[in-house]
Formats: sequence, structure tokens, C-alpha cells
Amino acid sequence: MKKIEAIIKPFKLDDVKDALNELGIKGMTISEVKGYGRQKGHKEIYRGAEYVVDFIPKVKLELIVAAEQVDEVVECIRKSALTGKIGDGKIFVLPVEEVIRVRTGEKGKEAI
Amino acid sequence: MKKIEAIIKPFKLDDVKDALNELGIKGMTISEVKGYGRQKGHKEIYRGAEYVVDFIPKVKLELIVAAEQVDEVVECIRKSALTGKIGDGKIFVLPVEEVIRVRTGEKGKEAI
Amino acid sequence: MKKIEAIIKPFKLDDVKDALNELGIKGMTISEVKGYGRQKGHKEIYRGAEYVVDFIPKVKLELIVAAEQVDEVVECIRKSALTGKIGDGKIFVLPVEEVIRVRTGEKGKEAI
Amino acid sequence: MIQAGDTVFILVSAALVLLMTLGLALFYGGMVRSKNVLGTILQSMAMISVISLEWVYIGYSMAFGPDVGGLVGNLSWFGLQGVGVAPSDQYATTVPHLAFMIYQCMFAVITPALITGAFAERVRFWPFVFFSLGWTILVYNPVCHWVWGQGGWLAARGVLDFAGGLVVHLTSGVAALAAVLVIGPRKGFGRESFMPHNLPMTVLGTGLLWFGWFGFNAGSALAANGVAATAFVTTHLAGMAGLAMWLLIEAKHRGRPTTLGAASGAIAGLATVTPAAGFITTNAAVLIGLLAGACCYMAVSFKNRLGYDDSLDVVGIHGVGGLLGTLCLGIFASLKANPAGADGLLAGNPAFFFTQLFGVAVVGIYAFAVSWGLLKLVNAVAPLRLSHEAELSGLDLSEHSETAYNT
Amino acid sequence: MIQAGDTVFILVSAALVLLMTLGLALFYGGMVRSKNVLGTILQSMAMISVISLEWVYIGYSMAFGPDVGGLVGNLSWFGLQGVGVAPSDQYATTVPHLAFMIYQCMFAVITPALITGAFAERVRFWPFVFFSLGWTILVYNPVCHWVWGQGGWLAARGVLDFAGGLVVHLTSGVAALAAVLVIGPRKGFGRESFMPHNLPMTVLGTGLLWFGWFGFNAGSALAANGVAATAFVTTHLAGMAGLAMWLLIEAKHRGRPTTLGAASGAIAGLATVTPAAGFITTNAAVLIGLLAGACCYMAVSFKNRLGYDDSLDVVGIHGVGGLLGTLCLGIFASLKANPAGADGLLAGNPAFFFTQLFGVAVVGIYAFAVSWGLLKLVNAVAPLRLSHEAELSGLDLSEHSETAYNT
Amino acid sequence: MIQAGDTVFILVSAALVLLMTLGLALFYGGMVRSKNVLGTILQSMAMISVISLEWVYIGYSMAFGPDVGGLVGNLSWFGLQGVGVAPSDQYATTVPHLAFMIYQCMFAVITPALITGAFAERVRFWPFVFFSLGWTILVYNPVCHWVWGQGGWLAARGVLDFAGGLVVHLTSGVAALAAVLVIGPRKGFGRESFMPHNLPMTVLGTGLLWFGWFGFNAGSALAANGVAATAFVTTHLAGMAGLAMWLLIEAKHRGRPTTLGAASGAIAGLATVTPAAGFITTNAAVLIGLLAGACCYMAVSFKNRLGYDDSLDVVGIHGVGGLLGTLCLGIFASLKANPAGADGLLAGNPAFFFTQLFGVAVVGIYAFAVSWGLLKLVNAVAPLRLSHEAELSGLDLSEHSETAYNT
Ligand SMILES: Nc1ncnc2c1ncn2[C@@H]1O[C@H](COP(=O)(O)OP(=O)(O)O)[C@@H](O)[C@H]1O
Ligand SMILES: Nc1ncnc2c1ncn2[C@@H]1O[C@H](COP(=O)(O)OP(=O)(O)O)[C@@H](O)[C@H]1O
Ligand SMILES: Nc1ncnc2c1ncn2[C@@H]1O[C@H](COP(=O)(O)OP(=O)(O)O)[C@@H](O)[C@H]1O
Repeated sequence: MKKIEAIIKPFKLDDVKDALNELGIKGMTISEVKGYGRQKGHKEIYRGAEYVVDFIPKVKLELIVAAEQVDEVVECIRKSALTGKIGDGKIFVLPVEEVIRVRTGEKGKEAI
Repeated sequence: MKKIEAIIKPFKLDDVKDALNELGIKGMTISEVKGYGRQKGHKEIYRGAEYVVDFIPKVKLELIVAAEQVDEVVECIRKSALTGKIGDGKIFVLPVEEVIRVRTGEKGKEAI
Repeated sequence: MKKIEAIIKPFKLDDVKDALNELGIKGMTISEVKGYGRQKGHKEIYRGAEYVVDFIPKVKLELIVAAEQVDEVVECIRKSALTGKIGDGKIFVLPVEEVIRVRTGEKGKEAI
Repeated sequence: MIQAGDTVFILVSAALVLLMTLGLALFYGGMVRSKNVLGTILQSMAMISVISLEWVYIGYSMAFGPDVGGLVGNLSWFGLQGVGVAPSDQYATTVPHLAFMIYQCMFAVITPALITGAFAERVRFWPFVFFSLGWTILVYNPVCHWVWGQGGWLAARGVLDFAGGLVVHLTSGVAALAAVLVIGPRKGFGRESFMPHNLPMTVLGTGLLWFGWFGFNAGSALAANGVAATAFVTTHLAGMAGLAMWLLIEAKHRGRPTTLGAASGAIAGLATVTPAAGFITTNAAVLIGLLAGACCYMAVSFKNRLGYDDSLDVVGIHGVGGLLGTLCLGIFASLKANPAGADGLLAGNPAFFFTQLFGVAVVGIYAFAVSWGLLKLVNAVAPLRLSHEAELSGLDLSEHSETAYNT
Repeated sequence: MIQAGDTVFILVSAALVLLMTLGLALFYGGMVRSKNVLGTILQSMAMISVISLEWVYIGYSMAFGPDVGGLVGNLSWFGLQGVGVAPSDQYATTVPHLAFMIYQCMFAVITPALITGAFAERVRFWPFVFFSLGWTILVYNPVCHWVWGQGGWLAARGVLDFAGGLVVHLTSGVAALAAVLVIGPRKGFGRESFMPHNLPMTVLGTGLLWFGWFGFNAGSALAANGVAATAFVTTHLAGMAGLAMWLLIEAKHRGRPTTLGAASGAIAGLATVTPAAGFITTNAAVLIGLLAGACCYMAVSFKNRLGYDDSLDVVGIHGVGGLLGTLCLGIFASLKANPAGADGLLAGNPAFFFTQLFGVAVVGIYAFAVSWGLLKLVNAVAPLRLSHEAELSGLDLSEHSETAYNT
Repeated sequence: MIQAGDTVFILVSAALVLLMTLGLALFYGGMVRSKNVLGTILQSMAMISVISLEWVYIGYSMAFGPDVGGLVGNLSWFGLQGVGVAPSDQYATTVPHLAFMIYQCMFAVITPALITGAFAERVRFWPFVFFSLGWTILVYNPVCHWVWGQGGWLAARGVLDFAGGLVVHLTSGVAALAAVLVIGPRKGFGRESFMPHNLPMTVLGTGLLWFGWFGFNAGSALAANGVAATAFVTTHLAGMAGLAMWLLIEAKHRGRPTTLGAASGAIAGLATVTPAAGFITTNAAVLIGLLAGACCYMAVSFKNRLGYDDSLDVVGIHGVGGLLGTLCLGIFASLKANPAGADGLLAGNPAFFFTQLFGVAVVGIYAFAVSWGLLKLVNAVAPLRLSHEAELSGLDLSEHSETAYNT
């Protein structure tokens, strides 16, 4: 099993969710994060002064998938999160050693 | 060392924290996340129209433990987070290569 | 490639970001988390009664770096996040199997 | 002669009506997504400046100045020339003329602010300002003159509007409809659900609106007398009845009464009773409130089916409320409640109902046509619509370089 | 005859008292957890509808209508029959009768809303509505008649209550106690700490309450005269003294003055001075405020030790405040401050103190007994308590299908 | 003799000015970081207690009591002795003396609260309280006497200040300057950007301030007459013009109009017109508002370049506003607007301009010197500044053991 983490643009979340759904992915966990990268921050004005805000709101998706599904899931996220503009985000794949479903105690693939 | 990530129901956090404490676990990091899974979302009403909200508030626990502790910690979280209803959440175990305590620079088990 | 996760004191974020910048680190993702550990929580007063709040606001940094950079990045974070007081936080290093840039589809080091 | 009691009454009422614009800003602000809250609020705030300025220089004269053919006031009161401390001999004759002027100013301010709910979350700031300024000059000022100005032709025909069912709510409601049609729906409309980002803010806005509405309606008696008391009471009763009705229908229709429903029903009731407040009995007010709750609920649901993105339901609540209330006045008006008013349908005077219907038709059509034309014109000169990118990042960042909330 | 000055005064005061209900909604709303904020707010908002409706149809007549044996008004003013623009010849004789009626309506509305703080975060909406309606009919209306109605038996005995220490605060405070006992504590009470989700909201509520309290207390003079000025000043002084005292005790007891403490002390002072406001000197008001801060602080701490879940401290603040203030009036009342009032203990008239004590006992016992019975009854018919699951997900989602905050 | 109309007017105005302190608490509270919001709010709330207490015991007597050499009132009105229901024969002679006293109390309360914006986010609670108390006694009370007290020497010289340009805004503005210099900048100032944590809260505060300002300025006519109407109108016009001007400059200078800019401009306009409100024409008010928007914008930008940490711009807005407005009165005052006022520069009376300049200099220098000395003194006895650690964790936790927001 693998863990896929994807940092995407917030307004793309619905698209990504729908695309994953079509792929049969039934579970994921998301959180609000802030990103720092090549994408330039925006300026904010405060009483006549200008400030640059570096950290940009992003959404982080975490999902555990079976090892054999990794490629299609990554591709699916990549496509549905794509706008082609700087700041579209990153996808990371991490190894996972065990997965347990709290409700049933099932482990491994059963638990996803 | 291993990293344990657990997605649980928010109102179970206190129980889980207390149970981990009894086990002698002294440190953890938590965050608010939203989960998508088998548990059905709730409907919301907005001026006479109904919407379904898929993402459900969950709490994510992250804790680093020594490899030999993994099983008992997982079991402890599982028991204390259990309600038996859909949506109780998942526990993931990930490999960790190194841990450093910022304050002292200690590494490995010393740093937990 | 490796994933570095660092839990630090929120007011140290700017220092850490600047230090990483000097090292040439161009990307990272941060989120607000709450920590539980040796650092004692604070008391809060609510209509004449006292409560202890265990969970302390922290910032979590996540960044993917090339394996050979891990040591200097960890050291850099450690130094810039240091206050020497309890609660300075931890740094974890996790293995990463793949990194993809959404915008271009680049993989591996190119994608960071 | 200046009466102290009446003067306090008008000044306090004017302050209350200004407070309504703040209330409206919060009422609307709470309903948008957090990335648009400041832009939404600023649209209302800006009206305070833009329209007050317009009002003291030309608006007041156009609306209340010496009549030109029943259609509009001339500009002889430009810059408040001749409008001073001494009472007017036509309007509110027991208070300083300036007090009446500023009281009316607050009505002119809130009317275009009401429209902003229709095109919330997608309009550029400056084009919006130009539209609102033009709209006030071309729609608000003349209609105000027709209905309330000395010599206005609708007033001469017997059309009654106690505190702004036609002048404020119907004009803004139909302008909202025109705006929805011209500007089009928000990106993602129908697919994403645009949930309110802060409902307690909307409730606070509702409360301030209700509180201010006493100044709006009771103040329209222009003296602290029995009519003021009547209008105060009918206002409260219609508000609370609208609230109750919306909750009940919602509980029946959707299984749950909601907080936003309570707020919406209250505003529906308050808007609907506005034209009638000083001319009806308390029982009629309760009925009007109940009707308002039901009709506005249906109007809003109906919109959902039509697929128009009247984002914060200006048409369904203010438009329908203004229309319904003006007609209800035709039905429920009673000389017993106010001898200076009229008898309506139920008091055996169907003619008055048709007079009111005529008023609704004239004002509705005029306001819709001019709003539509003006929107097209402004849009051609300076596009009202935000760019796709800007709409995604939200009004606050893209138009104002601000974020509402930080830690 | 209608006096303009007095009429503005009553109308503005009525608007201010309505605003207090919004203030209360925010005061309470800020103190609950975010999953319960809308449900908490809606409980107050709903009272505006439910009780206003009750009031115009039967409540006003029960409370102020023609007396039946000193116990209650008869129903001859049903639906406001005979209550019109002409002043009453018994109450507030210089303002339209309707104005007095609506002013009193606002008092009837806020009283059951006060109770909601006691059972916050765990009660179902509709059963709550039924309870509140029944409570107003069975407790508020009669007690109001006893104390303020023409011919009321407590008034006849010489019991004084300037603006609602007995009628509003004591009745709601003891009803709150009954509710706490009948409904029981929140899940997790004593284990989890239920911290306020938004203290600035609570501060805002406090500010609006304070602002509105001027209408509540000064308005109770029913004319813009010297008594009104006295009541205005004593109200402010007791509020600020309560605030100061709570901060000082807290700083001493817990090492830190808190914002919620400031708000709580202010409300304690304002509630406590309510029955006395128009009958005492400014120095007495300061003393009453200081006493209120101290006693309510102790009452709240005491509750913590008893383990009752009076969630937002209605008993400790309004109950204790109403009781304390009514007795303080027995001590500090002074004919020098108001010749139409009384002399109290300190002016050498202990009899008046016992009269007040009698009033407290009668109202306290009556209100407690009837509230308890009614709660049991409602609970048997339609359980007041949320299900375990529903309580966990919070009022907003489970009762109203809404969430207060989104992005 | 007591006039009901005037009495309502003063009482309502007093309530409105109290509401301004809440408005200010929110205006400031929204601009600080979330860890400091409660501490910031509590600083304003505490003033309600501390200064009201001071006022009824000695402040009112010092400011308005029997004159001692033009410099201060004596203490013969200690504890409001002799200040009762009967009107004063010197001040506001148609309302209860107590009403005038409490109206003035609200001015005394808000003035030190204004200063708190300068040293926001870094000052300890109790030392701040001591400073504010001392400051009110040493600065506010005497200056108030000089300008408004019977026999005050500046008034005798012909200095005019309608509603507090000198007494409120200039004194607090220069005290703010002294405080910034003595207390120093926040940790991280110049490196981190301290963005407002909740701008809608700031907007709400602005709205309440504006609403309350009608009580502040129009109320200063002390009777519901033509001057009150004039002051009401000029207040509104200057506020809206300030708002407009700030938005325009910002749009020009930074490319975007902002919500905080609108709020800032409005407050600048309102503060600046304060000394002039009842003495000028409506056109002058618009001009003053525009000037205020421009000058305060420049003052704030200038501060940014100087590197002073006047955190919420008390100097740039209230100090500059008070100064500018007092001088503008010297320019624009017109006997035509108010025969009881004066003619200014433009009406051919340069002498009056210099009188006003003299007033500004005297009050500015006196208030600055005494504030500076007092700050040094308090600082020596009880350090005003939070510890480094405490400043990092924020006022709320370190000074009040509270957090503003939870879930
Ligand atoms: N090395 C990294 N480690 C972790 N997160 C990163 C890293 N680089 C970028 N990110 C995340 O990806 C987001 C997008 O990256 P950015 O460089 O702006 O654009 P792009 O992905 O198009 O090259 C960033 O906002 C940040 O959240
Ligand atoms: N494949 C997955 N990857 C990551 N998180 C998941 C995954 N599946 C479920 N989750 C998380 O676990 C939560 C509970 O899952 P759900 O399917 O609703 O119930 P259950 O765990 O009882 O089967 C979800 O809300 C989501 O946060
Ligand atoms: N075993 C752990 N797993 C995950 N996070 C931890 C663990 N121990 C500590 N932390 C995080 O590190 C933070 C600091 O830890 P703490 O024990 O308070 O101080 P220190 O790091 O100085 O020993 C905690 O608040 C928590 O967020």
C-alpha cells in the first residue's frame, strides 16, 4: 500500500474528488494548508502600505491506495488538478506499512 | 521508528489522548481535517434548497513511536476511538528514517 | 528523495522560512497543528473557574528534498527554529518514493 | 415651527436608517464565501459616500425640489441651496429642513446597496460604482419624486407608499432582476454549493436591519405621533410574522427550521409591510407578515428551479416584498387605522387596489427597463464582470488586495 | 394627550429593548461551542415571533388588561381590541396606547429568551418553543400583572419593581434553575471543558445589551423626565461597577482579570439595578453594582462546586441579580431620588424591605413551581432533550441542518 | 425647565456615545492579531468602569464644577453632590442635570480608550489602567474645563470646539504620540507584517462609531434644534467625504481601494469635523471630509516612513483629525450656519483662525507634555511593557488567560 499526498489549488478540489470517484476511490482525507513555491504570493494593502504575502492557500489530499493503483490515481489527480499555470502543486508517493480500519479492525487492503 | 497517523471522530479525541497517556505516550501532534469515505455526509438547507455536504470533520493524530511500540499504540488508538459506527476512521503506519528534537539535537528514540 | 516534517513554534516560522530560502529551498507546505508533549499547556479562566488546555498551537512544515540535502536542511531548520526552551518541536525524516509536479508531469528531482 | 420631539424623532430615525446600510452589509457579507466578504461589504459602504454626495448636490433637488411636470424636481436646490435649518413648508414641517433632507438621504443610500445582493461575488468595483450612481439618478430620484415629491404624478393619482415599498424595494428588486440577467451566474453555479461563510454575521445584520427598520417605517410618519406608533407596531408584527411563517414552511417542506430561514422571513415581512406600515391595523400587519413569509419562500424556491443566480435573493425578497406589500396596502388599507390614508379592497374600495396595481406596474416597468439599459451601457464601457481568474481568487484579493481573516 | 417627546422616548426604548434580544443571542451565541451557535441564536430569535404573536393576541390583555381579582387581566383586549392610537388612561398616558403595548411586548420577548442560557447546547427546538409559549402564558403574564398591571395584587401590597427585577430577571432565573434540574447536564459535563467559541461575539452582545438596557430601564419611566434621567444614570453606574467588581475579584481569586468576566460583571450589575433604577440615588447605584459583581461571581463559583450545568449562568446572574436587586431596592430606595417611589431600610423604613422580600418569595416560589411543572409536562409530551448523537453533532446540524461557519 | 424632546435627545445621545466605545473596541479589535483581540477589547471596556467611576466622584466636578481661575472646576460636586434631576442653570438648561452629566461622562470614557490603539498588542493591563486614570485626571478633566467648562480660560479667549476636536481627539492623539515614543515598537515591527485578524469586525466597529457619532456631534447641540440638525448633517457629510477621498487616493496610489481604507477615511472625516460640526455649512463639511481623507492618509503613510509603531494610527487619524478640524473651523466657521458660533477666515475673520491655532498649540503642548511625564512615571513604578515571552503569546493568554476563538 502507498500513501499519496497531493497539494492542489483549492478550487480544483471538486474536480479532483469527482475524478477520483469515477476511478472508484472511495476514501480520502483533506486539509487546508499553505504553500510556498515558485508561484508568487499576492500583495496586500494595509492603510496605504503594501505587503507581500508569500503563503498561498492550498488543499492537501491524503489517500491510501493499493500499490498497483498508484499510477492511475496519480495520473488521475494530475489531470484533474491541472490548470497549466504555476502553482498547480505536487503529488508525493510514500510507502505505508500497515492500514487499520478502526471500526472493524480489518487490516491491509480490506481496510481502505 | 514509525509514524502512526490516525483519522478519528473529533469527539473521540479526549478519549484517545487519555488512553495514549496511560500507555505512556507523551507526545503527539493533531490537526483538523475533513474526511470523505463510506460515512454519508449530511444535508444542509440553504433558503429552501437542500445541499449534501460530503466532507466530514475529522481529527488527524500524528505520532512517532519506537517500532516495537507500534502494535500496542495502534491497538490502543483503535479501542479508544471505536464507536462501532461507520466513519470511525483509519490508522496508517509509515516508516520513519530519522527523528530529531529541535531543542537538544538528540536523534532517534531519545528524541521522541 | 525524502520528506522532512518539522513541528515548530509558530512565531519561528518566518525565521525558518528565511533560513531555508538562503539554503536555496524553494518550496514547502505548511499547516496549523496542535501539539501535545513535554511543554505544559496553559490555564484558561472561564467565569471564575480554571481549565488547563493541553494542546498548544504549532506549525508543521512539510518539504520534499533530495536525499543528499536532508542533513543540511534538517540542520538548518533545527538552528533557525531553536529557542532552547521546551516545546521547540521535532523534525522527522520519511522516505518518499516518487514526486510529480502537477503542472508539467515532471518526476523525481525535477519536480521539486 | 421646529418641534423638539419631532426633530429628535427624525434625527434618530435617520441614524437608524444609516445603521441599516451597515446591517445590510453584514447581512449580505455573512452569506457570501469568505473570499468575497470584504468586497461585498464595501459595495454597501461605498454607497454611503457615492449616494450621499450625489444626494446633497443633485439627488435631493431632483426628488423633492420644485416639481417639473410631475416627473422630477428641478435642480434649484443644487448643493442644498435654500435647504437650511428652517422647516420646509411642504415636507415634515415641524423639523429642520436639513433633518428631513438627511433622513431621505439615508433611503437613497440603502436602495442601490440592496441591489448588490443579486450580483454578489462577481462584479468589479468601479463599474459597480458607476452603475449605482447612474441608477440613483435615473431610477431612484425620479421614482421618489413621483411617489413622495410635492407634485409627483403617481402621488397625484392616489398611489400610496408609506415608507418605500415602491420607491425602495420594488425599484431595487427589479433592478436586481435586470442585473442577474445581464451579468449572469457565478462560475460553478449549479455545480458547487456556495454556502454562507458566517451565518452569525448574517443574523447580526438582520438584527440591525430590524432595529433600523423602526426608523425607516415609523420615522416615515415624520412626526412622533400616533401614526408613528402604528407604523412601529405594524413593522414589528410583520417582521415577526414573516419569521414565523418561513420557519413553519421550511419545517414542513424540508423537515427543519433554519436560522437563515428565520432571518430571511423576518426581512421578507419587514420589506413587505414597508409600503403599508402607517395605513393598516395590527391584524392586517400580522396577515401581511405571514403572506410575505410564504410568498417570498416560494419566490426563492421558484428561482432555484429557474436557475437564475440571484445570489442573495434580492428579487425573491425585496422585489416580491415590495410588490406584494404595495398590493396588500391596496387590500388592507383602512381609514380607521389612519384617516390620512385610504380605504382598501376589504374596506369596500376596490379602486384603491387598482391604483396600487397601477403604481406597481409603472414603477416596475420603468425601473426594469432603465436598469437593463444602464447595465448594458455600463457593461459596454467598463465590463461589470470580474475576470475568471479574479472571480476564483475572490473579490477581496483581486479587487481590494485584502483578506478578511488572518490569525 | 400625546406628547411627542415622550412618544419618541417610548418608541426608541422599545426598539432598544428589541435590540437586547439580538444582543442576548450574541452574548449567549459566543459562549457556546461553534456547533451550537446557530441553534442558540435561533432560540432567542424565535422568541421574537412566538411571544410577540402571543402578546398581541392574549398576553397584553392578560398582563395589562382589566383586572380580575388582582391576579390577571381579562381577555377583553384580545387581538388588541381597543388598544389604539389614543393613549391609555392608566399606563403611560402621554403616548399612544400602541406604543406602550409594543414597549411591553419587547419585555415579554426577552424574558423567556434569557432562560435559554441555562439549557444551552442540548434542547430540541420545537419542545423548547412550546415550553416558552406556555411559560409566558402561565408565568410571565400573571406575574407581570401582579407587579405592573392596574389592580395587580403585589403592586397593591406596595411591592416595587422599576423595570423588571421580579418580572423579568427573577422569573427567568428561577425558571432556569428548574430547567437545569429537569433537563440535566450536557454530555461530557465535568470532563470536557466547554470553552466559548467566540468571545468577541459575546462582548458585542454585552455591548448591545448595555446599550439596549438604557431603553429597558430609563424607558420604564414611561416619559422623558427626571426619573428617566435618574434611571439612565443608575443603570450605567451599576453596570460599570459590576464590571469593575468582577474584574477585581477575578484578579484576586484567579490572578487574571478576564474579558468574559468584564462582560459577566456588567450584565450582573445591569440586571441587579433593574428593579431599583428609578428609585435610588447614584451612590446607591454604585454600591448595588459592586454588590452585584461580588454576589454573582460567588453564585457562579458556587454552582461550579454544586455541579449543576446552568450552562451560561442564568441562575447565577439573572436569578441572583433579580433577587438581589429587588432586596437592594428595599434597602436603598429613597423618596429623595423619586417622590413617587418609596423609602427603604436605610431611609428608616424596614417595612418596605420586608414588602420586597415578600415579593421575591412569592414570585420566586410561584415561578419555580410552575416552571418545574411545565417542564415536566412538556418533557412528557415532547422530550426536551436532544438524542445523544444529535447532541454530539450539535444543535446546528441536527436541529437546523446548517453550519455557522464555512470558508 | 425640563423639555421632554431635549431630554430624549441627550439621553439617546449619551447611549450612542457609550455605544461608540463598543464600536471602538471592535474597530481596534479587528485590526490586531487574533491572539490580542480580547486584551485590546478589554482596554476599551475597562475605561467604561474606570473613567465612569472617576467621573461621578471627581471628574465631572473638575471639568464642569465651579471654576477655579479658569483652569479647573473645584471639587464641590464630589460624588455628584448637588447634581440632580433639576436642570443645571449653566449647561443644557432644558434637561435634567444628571442627563448632561452622564452625556459628558461618555466623552470622558471614550477619550482614553482612543489612545489604546497606539500601543496595541504590547502593554500590561494594570499599568495601562493606572495610566489612563491618571491621564483623565491630569489631561482630560482640565482641558475639558478650559474649553467647555463655565469659566474655562480657552473658552474665554474665544476658542471653539463643538464636540471635541481639542478635548477628545487632539488630547488623545498627542497622548498616543507620547505613548508610541515611550513604549516603543512591537517585537518584529518592520520585519513581520501585522495584518488585521478580522476586518469585518473592524467594519462593524466603524459602523457603530459612525452611528454613535451622531449622538456625539449632534448631541453636542444639547437640544433637539436646528443646530443639532446642522451638526448631524455635517457629521454625515464629512464622514462620507473622508471615506470617498481615502478610497480615491488609495486607488491612485496603490491601485486598489480597500475596505480598511474606507473605514479609515470615514473615521478620519468624522473625527475631523467634530470640532466644527455645529458651526459650518454643509459644503464646508464636504470639503473638510475630503481634506481629512487626504491629510490622514498622508499622515499614516508618513508614519510608515518614519518607522514609528503607532499600531492602529491614533496619531495619524485622531491627532491629525483633531488638529486639522480645529483649524478648519478657524477657516470655515460661519455665523450664517450658526449665529451662536463665529465667522472664520473665509468669512473675513482671520483673527478667529489664530484663536483656534492658539487653542491647538496650548492643548497639544500641554497634553503631550503631561502624557509623556505620566507615561514615564507609570513606567517607572509599574512597567507598561509586556515581557518578551508574554508579547509572543499575546495579550489574551498572558494577561487574561483567555483565547478569543475556539471550536
Ligand atoms: N519541495 C516541496 N516540498 C513540499 N511542498 C512543496 C514543495 N515545492 C512546492 N510545494 C508545494 O507545491 C505548491 C506549488 O508549488 P509551486 O512551486 O508554486 O508551483 P509548481 O508546482 O507549479 O511548480 C506550493 O505552494 C507548495 O505547497
Ligand atoms: N483510502 C483512504 N485514504 C485516506 N483516508 C481515508 C481513506 N478512506 C477513508 N479515509 C478517512 O477515514 C474516514 C472514515 O472512513 P469511512 O469510509 O467513512 O468509514 P470507516 O472507516 O468506518 O470505513 C474518512 O472520513 C476519511 O477521512
Ligand atoms: N512522539 C511524537 N510524535 C509526534 N509529535 C510529537 C511527538 N512528541 C512531540 N511532538 C510534537 O512536538 C512538539 C514539542 O514537543 P515537546 O515534548 O513539548 O517539547 P520538546 O520537543 O522540546 O521536547 C509537541 O507539541 C508535538 O507537537
